[in-house]
Amino acid sequence: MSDFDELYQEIILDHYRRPRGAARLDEVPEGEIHENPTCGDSLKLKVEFGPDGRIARVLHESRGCAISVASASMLTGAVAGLVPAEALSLAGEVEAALRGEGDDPRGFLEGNGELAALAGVAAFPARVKCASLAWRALESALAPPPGTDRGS
Amino acid sequence: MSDFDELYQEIILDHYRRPRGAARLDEVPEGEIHENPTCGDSLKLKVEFGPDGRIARVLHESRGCAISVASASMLTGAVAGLVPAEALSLAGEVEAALRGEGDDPRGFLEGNGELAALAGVAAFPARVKCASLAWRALESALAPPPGTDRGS
Amino acid sequence: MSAPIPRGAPETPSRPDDRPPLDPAVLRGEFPLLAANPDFAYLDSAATTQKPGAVLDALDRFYRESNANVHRGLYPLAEKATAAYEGARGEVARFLGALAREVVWTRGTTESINLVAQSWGRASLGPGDAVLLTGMEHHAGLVPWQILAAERGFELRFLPFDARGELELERLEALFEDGRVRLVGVVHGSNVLGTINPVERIAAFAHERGALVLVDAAQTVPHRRVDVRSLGADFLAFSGHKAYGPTGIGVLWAREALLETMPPWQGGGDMILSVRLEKSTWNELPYKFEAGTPDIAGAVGLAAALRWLDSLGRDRIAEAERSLTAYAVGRLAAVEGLRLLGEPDERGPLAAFDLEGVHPHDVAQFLGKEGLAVRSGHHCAQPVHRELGLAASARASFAVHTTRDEIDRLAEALVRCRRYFS
Amino acid sequence: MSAPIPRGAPETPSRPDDRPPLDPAVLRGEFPLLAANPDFAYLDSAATTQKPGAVLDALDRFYRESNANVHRGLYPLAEKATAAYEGARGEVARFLGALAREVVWTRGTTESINLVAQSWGRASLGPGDAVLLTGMEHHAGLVPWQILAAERGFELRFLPFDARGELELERLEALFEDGRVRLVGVVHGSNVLGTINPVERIAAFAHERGALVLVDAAQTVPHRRVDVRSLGADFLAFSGHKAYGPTGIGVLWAREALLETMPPWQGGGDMILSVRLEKSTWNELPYKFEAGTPDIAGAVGLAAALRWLDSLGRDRIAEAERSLTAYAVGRLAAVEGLRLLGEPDERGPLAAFDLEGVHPHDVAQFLGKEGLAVRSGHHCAQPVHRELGLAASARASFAVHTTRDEIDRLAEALVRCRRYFS
Ligand SMILES: Cc1ncc(COP(=O)(O)O)c(C=O)c1O
Ligand SMILES: Cc1ncc(COP(=O)(O)O)c(C=O)c1O
Repeated sequence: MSDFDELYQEIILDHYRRPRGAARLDEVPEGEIHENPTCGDSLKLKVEFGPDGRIARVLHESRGCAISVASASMLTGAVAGLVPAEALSLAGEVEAALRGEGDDPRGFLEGNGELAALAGVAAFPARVKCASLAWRALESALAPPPGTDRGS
Repeated sequence: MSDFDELYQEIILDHYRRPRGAARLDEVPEGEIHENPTCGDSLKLKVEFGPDGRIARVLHESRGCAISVASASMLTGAVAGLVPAEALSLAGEVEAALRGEGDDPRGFLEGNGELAALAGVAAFPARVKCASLAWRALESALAPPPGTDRGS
Repeated sequence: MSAPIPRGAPETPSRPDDRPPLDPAVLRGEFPLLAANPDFAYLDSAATTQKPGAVLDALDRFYRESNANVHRGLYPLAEKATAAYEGARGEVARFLGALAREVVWTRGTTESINLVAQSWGRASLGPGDAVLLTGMEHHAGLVPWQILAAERGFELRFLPFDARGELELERLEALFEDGRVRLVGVVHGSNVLGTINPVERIAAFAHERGALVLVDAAQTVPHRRVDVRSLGADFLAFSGHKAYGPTGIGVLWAREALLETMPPWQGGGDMILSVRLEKSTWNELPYKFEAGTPDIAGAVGLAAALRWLDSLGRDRIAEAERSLTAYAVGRLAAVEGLRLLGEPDERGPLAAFDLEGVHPHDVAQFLGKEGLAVRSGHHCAQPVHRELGLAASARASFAVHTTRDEIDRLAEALVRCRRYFS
Repeated sequence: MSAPIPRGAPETPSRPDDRPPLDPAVLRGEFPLLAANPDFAYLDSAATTQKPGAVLDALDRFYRESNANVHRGLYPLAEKATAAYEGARGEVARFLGALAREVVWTRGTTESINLVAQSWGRASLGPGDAVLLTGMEHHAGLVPWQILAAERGFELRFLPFDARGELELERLEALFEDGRVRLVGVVHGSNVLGTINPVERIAAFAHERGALVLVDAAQTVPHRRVDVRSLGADFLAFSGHKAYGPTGIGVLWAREALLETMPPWQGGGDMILSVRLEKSTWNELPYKFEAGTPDIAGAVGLAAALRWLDSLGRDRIAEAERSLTAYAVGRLAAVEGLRLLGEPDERGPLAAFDLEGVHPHDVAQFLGKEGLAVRSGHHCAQPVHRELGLAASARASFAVHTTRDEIDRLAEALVRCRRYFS
């Protein structure tokens, strides 16, 4: 399988064409929209909690490429049922793995269900931002940083 | 004769060792000191007029290299007896000839007495400023430009 | 500052160039990177150009034969370096129809515009003033003014463009009405819409009303004649790396009288006349604006690039690229689901587009694997995209080496790309 | 901003280098310009260094194999360019013992210091504040603060040096007494006196009193280990062209926490996160400070130069140059009528001098014709010369390729030179 084919695996294209958790999120204020400075893509994300404090549902409005939409879509499945601390830790690990960091980034993703499909991203450094966008948005939804105007 | 030997002709070295018109000019105010930004060399210049309005004498206090001191020294002889307009015009022509500009810069200098010795300067663009310093100082002594902080 | 500045003469009036048209396939051979990769179609020259061998040789030769610091050395090698460096300035001046003392070296278009904003702008603009920009400026032509406006409290105004990507010149009257506009910043060739803007008309209009005109010529200098006097510019900026020259070097040209009045921007060596611990005085033009050791080799390389452009003939280049661009526009417009951004009367050699249902990132990635290099993103022109209702676009841009065959490959790949992602 | 930033690891602790000492005569062969001119003694490396073949090859290879604009391209060539460019940043970080996100590319030392003044300084300094500089700063370390002081109304203070060319550290206490000093600017190696200043001690003193420390390392990075953490610097600047790299590229390093708080300086592409017509937001570090297309090839070339330095071994370089410099000082001091400027405890590889009765211009011109390249002038350090009662001096400066034979030729020529002009 070529790098390209691994990047755009069928499962990625499927999540892109039919994103899970997609919604219109007009209520998300401008300041909380996440942008990818390379392309101006944007992503709004909303986390709903259950009475047990666990993540019940994640909704997102993604305006982006196949990789960023698929990543957001897969995120919704991956974090449902987690407590915030678990979700934050997963996000950190996924981002590191996307950058190709850690002992066995590919092994980590492949051990995480559908996220395995993101293992091809590391071969394309320019796309790491695309795949990370939703995870960064999740991090700031769960732990909003003190008022900052930096890129995430 | 090599370029170097032409630059430092005996007549140049003679003017350098025994500069004509050299004087202490403590009365020249700081703002009228001319500087060569390459080396921090400085030159003060004073023009004295006769009753006929002609240049009676030029005095200079030169702190500089052989070329700049010799040029100032030769200037004193070259402009004595001229009216200001003639001196200004000569200064303009000398500066152009030093830069190697005009139809026959070498011929011009060689037709002007001792100034002929400056003909070797054009081969050393970095020394044109040295040789021009006194002439520029003369120009601003005769026609001080409106308050400016530019290099000469 | 030792070497005399060569004088740039106004460009000789253009004689019709009766050489045969340029052949892109032959010119490809002059670019080592392209010659080594015969199947690679580089369609991203608007981002940066590939470099002809003549430029690489000039760079390398400078370091091998003439390398020394400039202006302050008296030994022969330093004189050689200074002559090469100041000679390059003279060549830029000639290329633009300007004087050498009006040519200030910078890193590129971006630094040139920042220099104008931070030197001229900071000294000249305040509350009650306005700067008029077009709605199609590159970020380089916009953000420096935003930063300064926040500091100095002047107003930014915008001249919008219409659906075809043409500036709405009829609005100028109203924008100038209150007499506050002090500067107009206008991109000569838009890097997204392709529009070649009527700078001459805008400049005439602005000058009648006492405003200065800054021209961003990053996308035109490599492709057509750009003469600062006939444009009527007061400031003009371009980048070497987009004009077949090296990275790291660019030019700010400004009218001598303006440069004279402007305060220096950066402080350091070479820009001074005299330095005391408490106060310094400034050097003459253009050195007042050139603090520190400049990109000497870059200047020499840029001059080699402009010489190379002139050897091809700027009118021949413009003609060859005009015809190639018309062909490309036709081929692209015929791709189903493809929308071109902008349909200007006169288009520079580039075409940005939206492919229905496929994100520009995915377009570029797909084309990349097929050996077609196009750019995707907002091309540092977010407001243009926002105006068009897009976040980003894909862009193919052309140069003297672009062939019709490459355009055909592009159009065909786009058809396949759309199929792949839908 | 797409590529992940490689992390610079703190330098590995220095192991003693047990390779044989460097042989300058052999190293000469690695410099194409010197190899082609066997009788030419280049004694002006403090102004700019000659370039080893390894650097020229890296530059040329970049343009032939990897040239594309960075950060915004998705096709393979653009990824290659971005990887080379960000890889170079990582190498600079490792070289300095810093993090890659703390490394900002500039044109050179001068631009780096201007960036600190105009970003950090403009936002942080005002009436009642003081900036403390040493009396031996290069104009690059002085003039940017003079310009800003005139604008912002803060005070400049100076730490003088003594007759030997050593900073009078015992005066620090008094200079800091009123608690107004916010920043100390100190040149690590003086380009005239040769003094290596005790930056570590000054930094510790300043930090205890709440002041920041900016280090001008233009004359030390090429010659010895420079580790930003062990120096205790907050900002550090150097130039590629003085460290065997290309012209047009340099570095500002600053502590991450400082860079975070500083406003951007230049506006344009790449430094933004998002741009609307009326307002923009800034990108993450270090891109916030890098507007426009950078000198991509220059960065790659500088990394090649640092790699080349590391392959020789920085401790071996320091040792070889220390011994060569000691030899030179001895030979020069023995020339009748020659006065060395400065007799510091620790001297970088350079010696400026005054030759009785001969103006430095004439010295340099005379030596130039003998194939000896030395610099004359104020070396962009007018206040130092004024302090010494001189307008200018001549300076010989050394590098890894300088031989004892060249020093002998220099000393002999100086004797003849004095005879010629007296
Ligand atoms: C100590 C010192 N600081 C700063 C500079 C300025 O460096 P650049 O001209 O590369 O900006 C120099 C070199 O001229 C120097 O020697
Ligand atoms: C129209 C226009 N202006 C300015 C720029 C900025 O040029 P640079 O990045 O070389 O400073 C570009 C290129 O990106 C451009 O296309």
